[in-house]
Amino acid sequence: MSNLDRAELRIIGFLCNWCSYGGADTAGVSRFNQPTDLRIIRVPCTGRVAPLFVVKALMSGADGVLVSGCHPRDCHYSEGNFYARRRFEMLKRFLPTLGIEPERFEYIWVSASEGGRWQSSVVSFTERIHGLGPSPRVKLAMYDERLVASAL
Amino acid sequence: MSEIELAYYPGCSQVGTSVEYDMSTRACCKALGIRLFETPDWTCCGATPAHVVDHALAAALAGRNLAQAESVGARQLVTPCPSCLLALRSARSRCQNEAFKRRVERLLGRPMPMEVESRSVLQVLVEELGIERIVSSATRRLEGLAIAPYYGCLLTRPPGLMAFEDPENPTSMDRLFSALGARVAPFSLKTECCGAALAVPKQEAVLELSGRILEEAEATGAEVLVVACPLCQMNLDLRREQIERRLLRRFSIPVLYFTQLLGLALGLDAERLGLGLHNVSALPTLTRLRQAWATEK
Amino acid sequence: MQDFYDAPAHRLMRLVQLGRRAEALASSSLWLCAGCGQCSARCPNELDVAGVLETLRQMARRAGILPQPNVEAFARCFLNSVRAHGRVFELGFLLRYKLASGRLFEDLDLGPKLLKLGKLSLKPHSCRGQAEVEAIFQRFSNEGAHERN
Amino acid sequence: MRIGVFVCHCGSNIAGTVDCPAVAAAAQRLPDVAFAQDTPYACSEPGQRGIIQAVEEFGLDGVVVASCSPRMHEATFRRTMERAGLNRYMFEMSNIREHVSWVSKNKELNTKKAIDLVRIAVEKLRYNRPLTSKSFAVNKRVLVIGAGVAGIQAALDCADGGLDTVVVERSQSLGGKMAKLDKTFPTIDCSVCVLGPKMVDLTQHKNIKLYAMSEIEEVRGYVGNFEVVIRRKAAYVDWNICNGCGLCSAKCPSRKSHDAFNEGVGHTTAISIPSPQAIPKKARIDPSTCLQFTKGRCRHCEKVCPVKAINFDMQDELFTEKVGALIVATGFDLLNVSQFGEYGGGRYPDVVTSLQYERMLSASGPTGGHLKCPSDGREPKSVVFISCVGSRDRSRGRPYCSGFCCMYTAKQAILTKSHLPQCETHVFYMDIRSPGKGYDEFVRRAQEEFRTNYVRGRVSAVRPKNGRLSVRGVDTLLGEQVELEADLVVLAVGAGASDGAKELAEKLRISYDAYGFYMESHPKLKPVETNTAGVFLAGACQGPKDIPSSVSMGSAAAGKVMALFSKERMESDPQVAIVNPIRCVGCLKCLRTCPFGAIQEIVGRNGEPRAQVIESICQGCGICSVTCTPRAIELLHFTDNQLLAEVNALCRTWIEPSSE
Repeated sequence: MSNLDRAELRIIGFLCNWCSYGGADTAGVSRFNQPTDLRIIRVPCTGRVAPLFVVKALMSGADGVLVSGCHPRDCHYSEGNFYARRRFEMLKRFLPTLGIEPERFEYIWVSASEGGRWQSSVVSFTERIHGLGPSPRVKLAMYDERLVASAL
Repeated sequence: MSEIELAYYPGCSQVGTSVEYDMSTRACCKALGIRLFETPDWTCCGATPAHVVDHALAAALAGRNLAQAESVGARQLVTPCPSCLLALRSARSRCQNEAFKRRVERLLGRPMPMEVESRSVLQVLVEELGIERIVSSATRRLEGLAIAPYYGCLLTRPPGLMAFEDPENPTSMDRLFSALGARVAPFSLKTECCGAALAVPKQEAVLELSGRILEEAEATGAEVLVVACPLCQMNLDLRREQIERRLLRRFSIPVLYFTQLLGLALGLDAERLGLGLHNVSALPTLTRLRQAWATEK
Repeated sequence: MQDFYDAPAHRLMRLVQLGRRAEALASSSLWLCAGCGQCSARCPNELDVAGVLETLRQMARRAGILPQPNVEAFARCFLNSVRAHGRVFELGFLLRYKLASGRLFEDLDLGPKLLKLGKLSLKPHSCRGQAEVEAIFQRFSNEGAHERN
Repeated sequence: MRIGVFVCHCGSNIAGTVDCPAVAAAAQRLPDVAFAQDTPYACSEPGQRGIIQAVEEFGLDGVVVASCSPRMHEATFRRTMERAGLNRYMFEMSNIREHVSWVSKNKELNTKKAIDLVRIAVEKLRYNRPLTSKSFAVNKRVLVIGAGVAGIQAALDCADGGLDTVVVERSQSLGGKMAKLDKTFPTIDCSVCVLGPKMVDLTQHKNIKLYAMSEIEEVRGYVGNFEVVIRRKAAYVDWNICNGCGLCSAKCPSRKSHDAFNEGVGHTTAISIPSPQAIPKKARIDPSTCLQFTKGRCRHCEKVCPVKAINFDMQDELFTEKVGALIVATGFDLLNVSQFGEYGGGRYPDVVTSLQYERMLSASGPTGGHLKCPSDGREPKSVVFISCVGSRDRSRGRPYCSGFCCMYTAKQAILTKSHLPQCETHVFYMDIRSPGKGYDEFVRRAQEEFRTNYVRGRVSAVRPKNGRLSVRGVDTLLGEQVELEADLVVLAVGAGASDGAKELAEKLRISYDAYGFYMESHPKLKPVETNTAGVFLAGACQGPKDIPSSVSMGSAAAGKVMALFSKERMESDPQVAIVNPIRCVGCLKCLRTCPFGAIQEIVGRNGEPRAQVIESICQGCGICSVTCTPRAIELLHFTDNQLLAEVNALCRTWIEPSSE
């Protein structure tokens, strides 16, 4: 991992408490080395992640947003990740309208046992964002946040 | 029913020591409505010796033939020889690595065709046509003929590369010939090695391994050993007397290519199938079959 | 084939793990592997044993370590024949191999049989692709020359 | 607000790769932070005392601890908060160990990351509000799924503890895998003699209700108040009447049924009782082979049944049980043997699985305990055991050790010798795994006293040869290939999750690993809990286990249930959704999306429809909150404002330096 010789980028992760947050813990317990760019925010379920949060992050200067939850059919709340999947698919199509490259956003499924999978997901997503480079500086005033919120 | 068209790569053996494999393959395909057009100006695939020297050299020698097939618009290449098949498939698979591919292309002097898929004749017959259709084209039954199907090492291995059948227990020939009326002996050395190309430099090893296969085949009561590989056929048939001298015993079982036996069921002439071209003649065994067909009529 | 090996496959894997290069490359087992791939298919650790042996064989050849010179000679004669004719000329390369290996009297029984069956052609198959094959070999030896410089 | 921040070193676990004093110093400058300090071990008694003292001394009303994962110690620190007289939801945790110090060695970047994580915790905490739990009544009944030895133990312990216990078993008889074993290691006790009395106790216990031949159809509700729908499959025999006399089976003309109890060694009749020791000892009809079902004529059993228990029109029945907790003890299954073509698994009759071999050794088995080759009934002169068949095998996607195979293989070798002293026994092994009381001594006995030839190496192929089997392999200690002749080959097939384990997990909303084994809540400290409150694990459903471990885990799960039920009422998690009735427009999208039915429709002040959350049912997922267009539903403790505060905290630090 070559994070020594390059500037960190700004990546936010929304992880569900039951599977992916545990998966990231498992990766830690197993000492699976990862790039340091990612900052994790804990949520109960990917179904709690409003597309607004993702847009807000990307428009406020984040270079990438990664959402991770339980595998389909394995949601702690039965079907939260199904709702999430539908919302995020829509969101991906909507991002270009806001002038945001859709590649800056990704959602994945990682279970609490999959430390290795979490590591490789972090590595590849971080690589992807470094490939895209820092996001173009957005003039926040250009957007009316409430307008965006209501569109979502 | 539309004809199946495939580029055909015979491989060097098929114009030399195993000419009957080539003859019977062409005859069967024709009878089954598969049009084979020969890859123009094909050359040696590099075989095992190229792999002794260098992987990129091997891939370039094999890749040239893929490129030749592609130049006439082929997407599918079929070869009777498992050794050639391995060379062709592993060339393409190794070229998934970009650096390796660039080196191969430098040697080859042209782009490596990544879209041309190669398969064995056996695989095309059972997967593309299907056993049912083959049986419906048959004009004769191989009723009662006891056969031991011998697949050899390379038709199914390495499993990830060949992607054909259960590597431990392939059954395509078993299924094909039992559907055609033959009695398939429970032959347990289906995928053991015959010694392959070591026959020349390390003869004694090959004689031991091939001898074991003959022993087992005869022990199962099979009348014919059916093979799909020119190297296997040569070791088991042409080296028969050498094996007998080494193991101090005699074997009588003839070794036929599966296409020869299939050809008989399709009603093709023994001559077109090269049935007289073996060291250990299969004719006595086949005479019995022929008599059975005669009495039927 | 393991009956003929001087070192079993698992010992060779261990030598590779320990980096004991000279011992691994000197093993004649490398040259007696027929490449059937059973070891790779069986290995519970998913080692491509046959692939490792193949690579070791190439390394040994480059280093000039040839404990089974006949196997190497066989490969060399075979490829020379391919280089000269585009396809392998069976009779020609076997004769050359016999001269190279000195095993003049082996397999003498096979020739007459093949001739009788009309399977051994006395002259090479001509093939227009030969020039291209020759070019591949040429570029390959140039590559080697660059490496040496 | 006055916030205190505590940055834990966790010895060198965190401090080794994070500059903890620098993190504390940076925290000191964050808004509302009145106190910040680094501490060697925040979770230790002095560490917690330090937090309480700081709360008192500096008048703190919120605390952030930057240490390990909240999945590890959030509960610990919430208790500390209460001891300090604060509401336990006025607390946030930054995970700077699992997510920072353990996944990168770059101290500079780690420190920067840790500061960011503390920053977002502080920003979130500024929006936290004290929350109080409500309490609800607990239904003190427990349901045990699976009646193998782990489930039996769990059920008996719960029932002895006075709990009303429901046991659901998928197969016709209790006992699971242990009931199929002939003897057990390392004592060579008769397996069913040990287990049988427990099985009897279970059926006769006044607190236990048993559903055999039944499966879980649906699970609703939550800890303390589950509702479980059970499907009892039609046996076509009225078990209230059947007396287990076995006349039906003796007269049944269809003798081609798969004998599940005997692992397919031999066949059984279409109407059958699995074994003489079966409990409950009741007959059932296999409709796939019964002539009455397949051909429409027979009814022999109906004629001979002395108590008229046969009922061809029987249907599956559904039952609902209300319980407060569940114990999952669904065990394991052997991997499918036919995938091991190199050993001829499923292809050659004299190649058998270890469990089939147990049945062949057992006096109650199909051969009456006489060791015979299935192919022709001859006595074997040589038996070869192959261990690690599908265990520790990455090429089969099974890298794990099944744990008990080394031991039962040694046991089977010993039993073979006691059945047939002249029979040769050989074991091919990779390593011998025998950690356990008396275990390694037992393996030694197999080798020395019972003269079993242990060969260290793998087998490459098993094939028929001259009417026997030839086993070719390598002896890695000799460095030679070996070829042995055998009459029987016994494959120590690895353990996989029980059939249907994943589907059941999805019904229970518990996690499973890549192989279908259920995930415990914490590998060290919560081995029988799951991530779903009120659902506990026992036995090999969590991973391969031998009998003593399964029994211990059964008792442990029962203990957990009893501790849970020791209170009359349970506290609910206050992290629930609430509806702001002023914003709610009554579209009721939330009602349709809630997976738990926790939202009901009420009538607003002017007769208009409004949504309302039933707090005791809400599980706090927050799906409704995102669904709500007018943003009238908030999930407490994870409100939009709290989550956006975290996002903003991160983005602000990124934007501000460059905008100067």
